[in-house]
Amino acid sequence: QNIIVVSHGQANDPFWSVVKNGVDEAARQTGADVDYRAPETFDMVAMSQLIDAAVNQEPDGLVVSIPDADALGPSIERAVSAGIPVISMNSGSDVAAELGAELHVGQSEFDAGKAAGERLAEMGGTNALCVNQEVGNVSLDLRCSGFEEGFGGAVTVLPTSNDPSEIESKVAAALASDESVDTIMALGASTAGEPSVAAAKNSGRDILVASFDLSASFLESIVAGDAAFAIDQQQFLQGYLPVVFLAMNARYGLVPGGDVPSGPNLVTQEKAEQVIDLSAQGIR
Amino acid sequence: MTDDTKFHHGDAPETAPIVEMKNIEKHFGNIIALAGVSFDVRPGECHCLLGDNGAGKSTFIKTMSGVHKPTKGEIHFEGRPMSFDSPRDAMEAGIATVFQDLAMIPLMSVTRNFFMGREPTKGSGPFKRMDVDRMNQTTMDGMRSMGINLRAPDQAVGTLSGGERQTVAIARAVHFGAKVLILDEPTSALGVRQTSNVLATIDKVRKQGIGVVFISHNVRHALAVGDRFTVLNRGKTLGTAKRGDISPEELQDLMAGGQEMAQLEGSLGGTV
Amino acid sequence: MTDDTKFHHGDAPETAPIVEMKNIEKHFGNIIALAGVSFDVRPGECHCLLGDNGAGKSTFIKTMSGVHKPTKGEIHFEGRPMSFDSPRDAMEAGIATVFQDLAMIPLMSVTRNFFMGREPTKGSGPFKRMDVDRMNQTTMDGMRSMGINLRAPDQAVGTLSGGERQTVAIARAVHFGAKVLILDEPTSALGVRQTSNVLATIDKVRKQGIGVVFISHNVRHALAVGDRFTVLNRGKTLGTAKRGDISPEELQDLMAGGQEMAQLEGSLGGTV
Amino acid sequence: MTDTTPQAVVDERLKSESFGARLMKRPELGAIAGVILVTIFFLITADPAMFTLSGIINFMTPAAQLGILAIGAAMLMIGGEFDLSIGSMVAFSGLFFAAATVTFGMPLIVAIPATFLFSAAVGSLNGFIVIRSGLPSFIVTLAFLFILRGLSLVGLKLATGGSTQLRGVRDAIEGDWLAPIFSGDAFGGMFAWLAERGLVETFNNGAPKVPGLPIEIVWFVIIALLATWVLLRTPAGNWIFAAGGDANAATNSGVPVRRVKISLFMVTACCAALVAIITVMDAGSTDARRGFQKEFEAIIAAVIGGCLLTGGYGSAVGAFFGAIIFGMVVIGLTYTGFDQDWFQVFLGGMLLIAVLFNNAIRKRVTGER
Amino acid sequence: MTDTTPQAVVDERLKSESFGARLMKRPELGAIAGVILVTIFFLITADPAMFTLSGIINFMTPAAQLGILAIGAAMLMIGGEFDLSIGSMVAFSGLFFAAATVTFGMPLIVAIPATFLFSAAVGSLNGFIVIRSGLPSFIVTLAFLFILRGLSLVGLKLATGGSTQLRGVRDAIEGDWLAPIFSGDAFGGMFAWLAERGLVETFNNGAPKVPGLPIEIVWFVIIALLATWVLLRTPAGNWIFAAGGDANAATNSGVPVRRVKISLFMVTACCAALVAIITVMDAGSTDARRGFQKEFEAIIAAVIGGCLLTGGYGSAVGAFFGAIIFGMVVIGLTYTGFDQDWFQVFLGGMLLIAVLFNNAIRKRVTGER
Ligand SMILES: Nc1ncnc2c1ncn2[C@@H]1O[C@H](COP(=O)(O)OP(=O)(O)OP(=O)(O)O)[C@@H](O)[C@H]1O
Ligand SMILES: Nc1ncnc2c1ncn2[C@@H]1O[C@H](COP(=O)(O)OP(=O)(O)OP(=O)(O)O)[C@@H](O)[C@H]1O
Ligand SMILES: [Mg+2]
Ligand SMILES: [Mg+2]
Repeated sequence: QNIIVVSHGQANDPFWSVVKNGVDEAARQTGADVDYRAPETFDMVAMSQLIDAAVNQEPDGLVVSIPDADALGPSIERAVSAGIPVISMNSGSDVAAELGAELHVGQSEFDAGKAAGERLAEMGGTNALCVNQEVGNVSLDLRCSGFEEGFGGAVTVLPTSNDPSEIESKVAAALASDESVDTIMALGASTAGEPSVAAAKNSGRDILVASFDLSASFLESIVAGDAAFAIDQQQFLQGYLPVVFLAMNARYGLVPGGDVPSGPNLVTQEKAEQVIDLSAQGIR
Repeated sequence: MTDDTKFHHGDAPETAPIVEMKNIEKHFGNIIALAGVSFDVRPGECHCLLGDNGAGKSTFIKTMSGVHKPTKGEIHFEGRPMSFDSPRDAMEAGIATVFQDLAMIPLMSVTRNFFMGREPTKGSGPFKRMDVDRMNQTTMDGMRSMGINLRAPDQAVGTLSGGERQTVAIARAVHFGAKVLILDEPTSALGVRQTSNVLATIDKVRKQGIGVVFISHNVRHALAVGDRFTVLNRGKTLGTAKRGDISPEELQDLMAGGQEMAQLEGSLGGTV
Repeated sequence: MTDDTKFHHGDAPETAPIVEMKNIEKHFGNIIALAGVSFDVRPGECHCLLGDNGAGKSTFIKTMSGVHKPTKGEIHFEGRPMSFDSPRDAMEAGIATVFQDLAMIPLMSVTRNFFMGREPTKGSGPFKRMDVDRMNQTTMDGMRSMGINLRAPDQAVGTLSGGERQTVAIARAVHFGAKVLILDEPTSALGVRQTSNVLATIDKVRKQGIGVVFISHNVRHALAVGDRFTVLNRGKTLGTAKRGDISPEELQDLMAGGQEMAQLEGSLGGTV
Repeated sequence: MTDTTPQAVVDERLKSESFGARLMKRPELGAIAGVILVTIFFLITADPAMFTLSGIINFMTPAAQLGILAIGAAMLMIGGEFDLSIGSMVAFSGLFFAAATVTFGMPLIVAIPATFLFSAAVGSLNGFIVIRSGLPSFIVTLAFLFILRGLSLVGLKLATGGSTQLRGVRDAIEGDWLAPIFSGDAFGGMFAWLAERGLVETFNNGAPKVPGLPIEIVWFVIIALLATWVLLRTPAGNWIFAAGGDANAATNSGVPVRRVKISLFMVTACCAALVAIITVMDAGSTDARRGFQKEFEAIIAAVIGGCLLTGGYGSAVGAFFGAIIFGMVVIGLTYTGFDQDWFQVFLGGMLLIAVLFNNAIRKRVTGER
Repeated sequence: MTDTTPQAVVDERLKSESFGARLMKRPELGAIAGVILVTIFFLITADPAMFTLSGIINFMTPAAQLGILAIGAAMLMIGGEFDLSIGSMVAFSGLFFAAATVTFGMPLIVAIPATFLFSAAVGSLNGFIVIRSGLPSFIVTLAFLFILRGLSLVGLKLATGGSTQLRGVRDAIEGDWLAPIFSGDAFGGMFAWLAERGLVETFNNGAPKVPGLPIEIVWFVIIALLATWVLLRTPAGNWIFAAGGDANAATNSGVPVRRVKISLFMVTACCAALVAIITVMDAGSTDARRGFQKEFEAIIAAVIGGCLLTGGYGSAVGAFFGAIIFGMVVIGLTYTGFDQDWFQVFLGGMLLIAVLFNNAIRKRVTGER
């Protein structure tokens, strides 16, 4: 079988590389011929063109993420009308059915953010930074606004680049200029999370640091108590399951009857130790 | 003016000057290139501007053709005070210039350089376009009349020889020179035949009532076509003489700023 | 060779030539710039290369100084066949050139341009550095000996006047010319005093046993310093004459490619 | 004397030149060799679906969107300047347009001219600062890259009340008579007719795979032709080459260099606005990342197409083919079996090979060096 | 005659020039005005913490990392070429270095020279292709931007078995005697001593807030001085200016232009490798996105510092200050009370104002136009 995955995350993005590992694993296990495609930046127009390109090849199944239903809708509908089974993953749970997708595997970024926010508020956070390494990337923006809603307290979005030393400096600057900040929410563990931990440590204050996604170093910080927790969507499953489902569908006509939530899953001090190795291999 | 010059001042104008420049000064940062120069051109005359290297001749004619704004001084054009904001203004007033650096674009073709800024068009409305055939024809003719046979009008100027390039600039200025034609060392890179053509051309346009400003280091060329001679030295005028009032040797002496010249064997006559 | 030339061929060499070029051809795409030119320079002579605009003089000397590779033909340097890969090779062999376009960097200072590619250093090991004072001094002296008083050695070349810039190029070549000095129209932008200095300099270096190749459109300059005269026309040699075997008028006629020149009034004597 | 006929029509100093050589000398055609090379590569490696009608249209669509920007960028580069703000301009004028239609409910006949006017104003501001300050356009337009991108974010949050995505454009322009000129597919009737007759592939359900020619492709071709006409056949074109070749010499020869450059900045901004309008209408939404790095890609396409970064040389047709090469390589990988991890290696390698090949062919044919 | 003393020392054609004017004419010092302006701006608007010792070190650290790249980029730009691959080069040589230490367990004395050698080889490949093909370096190094970035990803996955982050560098180099030269803080003893005497702010527990001077700042200063020495005082510097000013004229005057340019590509690549080594050792890990867009920021810093994109003009000290301006503006906003959504608007605006101010001051002081 031939299955194509089109997502909005680049192959070198730590989060999406795990998704892709899931895809590859599923391809290996099912023996299906799977291609993973993504635009070079968060670019909905380019993504819709990639979906079109995929549809032209008339695959046996299509996996897409849907961060912008307006922009991607027509392309997905075209796939559906061409008779290609579509499964959506990661983002787009609210619109997947409407657009004709079989089901959705994933977790809403907004909900994950909200869960994290609630947890940090519980842990005593009152004034938070949301470190966003790619402002304008809708899924990251959603994480932040979900967090804002769940957290309840004051939240400042700190826009940064992808550069760890710049992030560390900026976080340090933000901590220095506002003494009341006691919480940091990073939107990516390896890019934003690790430097945030370092900056928090250097500030000499007691600061709650949490992050989306996992990275081995960040998990070590959790183990060491320098960071509170990481939010894991188990995105490996977001890549793995849809491919397996579509392969099953193509082979036997089997498909699950409802959406599959892949997260959220808070990785705290107790659990962190076990996942470090998996994370270092790009599975979590 | 210094006292020991042998110069006679030019007579009072017979006709009103087209361009009159009074006490022009030009400073570049802390460098004083012109320290008060006065000069005028009348219709139908060839006024030679002479002087040693670095005397300020090019800087002076650049203020006349709108490239530089003078730091001090007045410019009158046809009697009215005038200040050109750009070379385009000066051109539209009828001043055409051959600059010493030629002002050509090496990557562009001969024809495109020739008409740069003043392209003839045909058609109208949205179909108005350059009249390429006429442009090519005019260019080839203009070059031929200066003694250069171009291989093709679309050769890039950057691949022309030094003299060919200079000829393009001269032919262009002659073509567009309406009232005043300024030539900054036009013959420096030209062969003997082309030089004699250019000197003949100067004579021809002067007869049509155009005022010519001619800069040269060659005394013999200057004397061959000039009606008046103004000598600059270190940013100042040494004075103006009329044709016939000054001998080649005197003129050459003034152009050298009065300094001694190396003694040469060989067939150089009185002048270099 | 055409038959009606009045040229006498140069005599057999008294000394062996430093550079000898045989049947050089050079094509640029479909343009034939040189169609077989032979030429040589001997120590202590000034060999003039003359010809109309676009005849191929500059292209020819560029093949001699390593800028162009000839499409066909042989180059012998001090008797051995030689092919220069870059101007640097030619320079290291002792050939210094003043190119017609001068090969200067406008944004750099006079001194830096003067020594570009061959900077004198002082100190050693990691402390080896340019000897800036000596460089400045040499530059100012070199310029002064050509008759130009620079304001300062760190003025950018781009802000010099045309003649000043040309003088820098000449002074540079004279300073570094070890065996052969090639001058492509060196006096075109120079004032009378500077010109006479350059001609005197040519005479001086020739006496030191350096071979000089001198390109000019000025018959009088060529005759003043030249020992032999080679005339090019449309990419071919018309022949070589020795000094004294040819009159100025004949030479000028050949330089114009034999074509008629415009008739001029004024004080031009037999030559333009 | 050999030469006694100065008016001679045949010049003995010219070798005869092959037709190919004459063609390849034009900067317009330099990029063709690259297009052919890339096409051959994909014919061998890619799924045959790539070169069906729908496949071609599929890679031509991004190529056309990029190409419209690239042609603007190429003209500006020929005129000797850069505009790094076009990518952000796409986002910003997209926001402007979306807000005009959705938030203020303007009809297209008002919203579209307003968007163009507005973009042209920003473009002329760019140009004005460059001209007046004499600073390199790189740094000035870079500042606008950040400013416009930032304003898009702020504006979006304002227009949507906190989100970075503004949606609902498709509903807002529903039924507007101007919409078909800027969105959707042209010649839809023709394609349906062709599909009926089996001349266009159909999906299993009988719908034509290609509903029509995406409108951006039509715009792309029109703009390429127009730009070529302007560059090669009008005085303005001559001024653009002159201004880029040597601004000083051009001014001294009477070219109104300032006016030319400011106009070029406005044209480039309008190209960005056009792409913004087309993509916003097609996507039905806009977000803060639209057009991200498009300035970069546009310059890449222009350079592949033979434009010199130093100005004064290049062509619109070159940028046209440059955009097609880039579009083909980017989308082409989808049709091949290569792993996505290798995408960038592949993209870089293809670009390098395409331009090296271009160059080698041109030198070969024209006999340079 | 007025002039009878040709050897006259005082030339009547020169006006006297103020000291300030002479200073400002140097491209090195042009960017100082911008630094002062930006400093004043933040002194007024930002939290005073920004200009404490720890605050200054905080913004100088990214500025230094950027600055090392910017000085390399500036030298290359002066030499008339671009290198768009330095950002990717940071990622790639970071990977090389991390793999050498972690995967192959090499000691630093082997790993560091190997990394430099390797980067220089890639740089010279860049240069070689540019020189041999005659293509613009923009397009060639752009291809390497993609290729190296892609290879970093592939290499990382290979080295880690699937992750995009390679870690464990800190453990691998633990105790290596070369480590303090490339990581951590210099002059730690001095700072502790100063803290004891209350000259450096301390935390409540008495530890100095600033443990030392981050090593990249030391490198930054050393490299800036070295580059300035080379550019202004050595023949090589003269050749760089000549090669960039007019490659043709330089070749004709005997400058070995090809050799100069290839060496510059190697130097730039080595600067990238140095940044990679420092950041990888500091962070203890490397990932596929390291150095993303750093090529761009390096060029920005060089241009702010007065380098011309067309080559032949600029200075290392200018790039030094350019990097500081850029670093200060990027980090500075965090210290102010502005809404962070406005970050990019602010960044663009500050850059524009800084360069406009630079320019205005310079023109003013030197009396140009
Ligand atoms: N832009 C500038 N900046 C600084 N100095 C300048 C500038 N332009 C000209 N100068 C100086 O002004 C003086 C006069 O230059 P100008 O070009 O007018 O001389 P010229 O009389 O034309 O000489 P030539 O016969 O050599 O062409 C020169 O000494 C030159 O160095
Ligand atoms: N790179 C090039 N490409 C194409 N044609 C060229 C190139 N260089 C020179 N030519 C042509 O070759 C011919 C000879 O040029 P060259 O510069 O050698 O002439 P020249 O004898 O030096 O003339 P002048 O006295 O005007 O300097 C010219 O007709 C010119 O157009
Ligand atoms: Mg002059
Ligand atoms: Mg010549």
